Amino acid sequence: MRAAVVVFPGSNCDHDTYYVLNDLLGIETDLVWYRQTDVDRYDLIVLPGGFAYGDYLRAGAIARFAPVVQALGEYIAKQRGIVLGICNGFQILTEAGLLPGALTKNISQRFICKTVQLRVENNATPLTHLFEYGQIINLPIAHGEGRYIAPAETLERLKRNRQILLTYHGENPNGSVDAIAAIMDETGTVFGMMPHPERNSERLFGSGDGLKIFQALIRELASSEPSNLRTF
Amino acid sequence: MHGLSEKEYETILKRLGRQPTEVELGLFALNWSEHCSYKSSKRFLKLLPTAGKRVLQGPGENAGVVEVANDWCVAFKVESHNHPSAVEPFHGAATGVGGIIRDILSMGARPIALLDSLRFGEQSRQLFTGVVAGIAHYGNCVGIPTVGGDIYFEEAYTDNCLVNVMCVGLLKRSELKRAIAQGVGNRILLVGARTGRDGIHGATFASEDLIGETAKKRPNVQVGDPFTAKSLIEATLEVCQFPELIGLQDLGAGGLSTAPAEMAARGGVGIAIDIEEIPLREESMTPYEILLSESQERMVLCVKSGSEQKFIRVYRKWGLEAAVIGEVIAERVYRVRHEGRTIAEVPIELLVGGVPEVDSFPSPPSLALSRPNPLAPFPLGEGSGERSWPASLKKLLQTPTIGSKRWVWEQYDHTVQTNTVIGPGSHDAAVLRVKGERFGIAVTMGGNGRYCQIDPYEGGIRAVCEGVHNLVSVGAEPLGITDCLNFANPTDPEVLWAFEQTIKGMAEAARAFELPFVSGNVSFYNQSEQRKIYPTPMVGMVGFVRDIEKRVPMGFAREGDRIYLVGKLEGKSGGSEYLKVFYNFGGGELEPTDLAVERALLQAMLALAERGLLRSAHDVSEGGLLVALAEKSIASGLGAQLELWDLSEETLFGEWPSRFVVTVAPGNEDALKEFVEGAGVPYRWLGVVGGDSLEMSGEKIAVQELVRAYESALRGIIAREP
Amino acid sequence: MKEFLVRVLVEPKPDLLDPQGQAVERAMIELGLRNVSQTRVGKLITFKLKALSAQAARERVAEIAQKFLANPVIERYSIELEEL
Amino acid sequence: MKEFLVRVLVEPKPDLLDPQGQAVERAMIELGLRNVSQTRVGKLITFKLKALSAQAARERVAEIAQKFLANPVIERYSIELEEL
Ligand SMILES: Nc1ncnc2c1ncn2[C@@H]1O[C@H](COP(=O)(O)OP(=O)(O)O)[C@@H](O)[C@H]1O
Ligand SMILES: [Mg+2]
Repeated sequence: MRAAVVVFPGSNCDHDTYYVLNDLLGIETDLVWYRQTDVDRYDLIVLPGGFAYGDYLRAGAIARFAPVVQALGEYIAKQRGIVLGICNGFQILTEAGLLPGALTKNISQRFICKTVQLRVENNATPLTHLFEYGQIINLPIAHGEGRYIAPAETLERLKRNRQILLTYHGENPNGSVDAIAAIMDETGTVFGMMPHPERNSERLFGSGDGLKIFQALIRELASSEPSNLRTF
Repeated sequence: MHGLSEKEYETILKRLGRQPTEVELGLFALNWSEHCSYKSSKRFLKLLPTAGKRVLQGPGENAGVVEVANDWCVAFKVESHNHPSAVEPFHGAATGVGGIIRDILSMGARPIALLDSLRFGEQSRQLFTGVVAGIAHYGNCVGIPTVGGDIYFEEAYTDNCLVNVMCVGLLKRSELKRAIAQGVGNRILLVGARTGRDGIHGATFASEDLIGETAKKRPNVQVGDPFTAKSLIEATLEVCQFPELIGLQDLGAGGLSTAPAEMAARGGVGIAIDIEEIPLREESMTPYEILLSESQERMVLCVKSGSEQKFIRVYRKWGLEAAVIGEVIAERVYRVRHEGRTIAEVPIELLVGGVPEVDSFPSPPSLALSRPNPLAPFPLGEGSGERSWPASLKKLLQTPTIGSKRWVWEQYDHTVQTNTVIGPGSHDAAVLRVKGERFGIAVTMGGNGRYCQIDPYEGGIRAVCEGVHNLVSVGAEPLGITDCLNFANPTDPEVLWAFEQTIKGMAEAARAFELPFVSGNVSFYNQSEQRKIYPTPMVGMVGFVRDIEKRVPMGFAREGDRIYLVGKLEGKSGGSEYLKVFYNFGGGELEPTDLAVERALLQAMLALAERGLLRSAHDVSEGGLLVALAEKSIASGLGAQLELWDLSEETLFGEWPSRFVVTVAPGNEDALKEFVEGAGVPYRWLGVVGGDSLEMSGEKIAVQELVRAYESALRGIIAREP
Repeated sequence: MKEFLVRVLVEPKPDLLDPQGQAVERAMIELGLRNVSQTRVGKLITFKLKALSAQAARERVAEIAQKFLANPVIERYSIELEEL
Repeated sequence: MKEFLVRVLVEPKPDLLDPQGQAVERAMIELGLRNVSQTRVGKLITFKLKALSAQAARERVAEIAQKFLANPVIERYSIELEEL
């Protein structure tokens, strides 16, 4: 199994994510420069957190045109593997239209960094199958533009297909509609989440719920022929 | 003219033996500005101890470096951005962050943490929120966690806020770089952002009082670009691996008129640059403007001739500018050429460090001073007794200076890089792990100006001790100091006196702990027509946590743990927050610090932590004993039954040095006593951890209520919309 | 080639909540600007563009605004041209 | 009372660095919009305002723009009124 962590100018969680996959979980992982387009050799592609292109104009608005993101279209179309966007990565995926909706300025208009509680809304997915349905988990967030919004019909679809994976529990830190914190696409191979699993993957930093998310993806990939991933 | 004094101009004429050109005058104006030359402070800074067995790089480079363990070293320094922040809080603070990051980068270190110490007036909402937003904007985007600092609200800072930022970097011993140019024929590269008309004369601006004219003749506000800065960090760390890299230096205040000259001075060589090679942001900039520009996110590199392309390629890959703008020459001059013509040529020795030192004499304040008289009596009595301790405690917790700064640090990304084991909010110092190592690094920064206003010498001592206390509280051994000295106009003999006294105090304390000052910064002219700031030394410190698992928490750990005060129960409590809040009195007499006791305390506390005997520890500082206890409750949600007989306000809320509140597990009382007695330090049983409220002498207050008070402290300032 | 001063005005879609606009409106009212309503905060992107005709310029700007300057999910835009 | 549609256009001052403008310009060029220059990204604030006269409206808006909507140290603004 081989994983890629994409590096855009301005990415700043690339090394953190690489450390969890490569050093903690022992997955063969490459840091992949944003200009690279041959991504087929990877079973897992992570778009890490940070401020690609400074988040100028809108978070993800410039990065979405990067060659590597363009290449993702085909990668997803042929169900080659799993794509995970964390925080800024999530923003890039929505801007690119690879995930529905948009991530806008926090309702407070301020950046917010804290650990939040999340509720597992669907545990039958590659990202969440190590959690119980309805389980409350803890993960850090750190973003200024994490308020998820989408047209009513999109929200309907997300609910119908159970594409909403995590919601903020108790406090809704950024004002996301329906407290949405993580979603996936129809194919069940593209995932976006605002919380940072890589920041809670060691005992030093708390529950370790973050590590479970990476472990879930890896087991999923190991157990299923990457070419025909279970979809949900 | 150009902010040069008569005497300085004379010196230039004499040493140059001719009239300087306009451009040369510009060069002198910047290199000889207080900000860049330290002409008023040098002779006093010499008093600070700088040697130590762990010191790899002391003052004189862009940052200091100390060795930690297993070849790992930390580079750290603090820098002020007071005047720019007073003019434009958001960008002023943001570029302050950017500047200090590049100082750390210049040492070849990866920046791993930021801290900021801020001082505002009691009503300065816009400055406060603007500065915080600016720090968040820049720090969050460059991906360096902001893990600590402190904030005071005090009238003295109303017209002249203080924004001091400290950056800490990590490097291996072998990766250490210097800001040096050497080897005739080697190339000088300018990398990063393009050069524009930013902040021209910023350094001279920082070297005058912030009054009428100065306030008006603002340089163009410098706008920071954290995105470019992030790319600059990554690209620069990449080229730091190239053996052809000889030296590098950030462009700070002074821009191209100072940086190359400083590098040449260190290398004992000269440098010639060609103006037309410099990538510009706007055409039609004059050579004068180009040299004096303070555009951000730029660095100068000296590289082996022939290897230029290798370096340029890396910066281009990161979307940055990189151009060969000059070369190292044998003649020890800074030569500036424009289209083949030499438009400036000044001896390096004259330009760098050639400025005549200012020798005005410090003199102690006359008794006629309106400032709080150090000998004023402690006005106890009036009001005392009327208030029950829970009410007083709540009121203190609600003051912005003591209360929670959550609203601030939750806007800072303090967990990026996944090393933050102890972040902001609930501890005396932050603790970072080093991936793959057992040890950790503790960092802290702060300083109490009111103490220095009353007694700069004692205040200087306390500034250093406070840093030591903060590190020791988390179980860290102090390794080295960086400092930022914020003062008013140094041509005022009383200001200079306070400056000297503060440094003497800091030096005295540092010697007692055998701690070196490895870097720092001086910021003068912090005053307006109405007000001078308090003499305010900010002390930043780095500490060594031998085993990260043995770090000590601040909050109460378990029900039943025994609570002790280590240190004196009584003392003089001038300068305390209590006097300020309840008597609106900023004076009083300071209890002198006994450095022998401090030394012993340090040893005892470290030994206790080392043996895992401390269930929790917290130093007693602003707000005194009861506030320290309350903070331990707030941090943990656990209450305590306290047994104090003397309930005088002075005992409960007074501030004097050398005190910790610690807890130990039942059964470990004797072990504690042994170490503390052995150190010859007084100590006292305070009570037992337990319940959900603080109880004492029949009165109590719920921890929840303490939390509510504590967390509401900043509301008054923030709520003052807009 | 003619040169144009281009202004692209980007606004949150009318049917969407605009928290920033609300915050600004509250502040304006506090500052004494009564009788203010429906405040929206958007972006103003200005630049110079060389093109053969206003027509051509407008088309090319529309294309870039469509796919880049505005996010159709949440924003709408308008274009203003001024020949220099 | 008349009602006006007010537009306040806020831009970074010409001499100051506009990193956002730079990044946006680079992206536009990469996306094929050649011949573009001097890109600046600013704010667009729109709202409805009731006032006795256009004159009065303009004055009050100017005051609020001055002290709140724009930061005179780094930004300049212009006001557009349209009677409804
Ligand atoms: N108060 C101080 N204590 C110790 N060292 C200091 C102090 N002030 C300045 N220095 C040292 O003097 C040198 C010049 O400082 P500074 O001009 O702030 O550097 P830079 O231009 O890189 O910001 C640095 O090596 C700095 O560490
Ligand atoms: Mg420097």
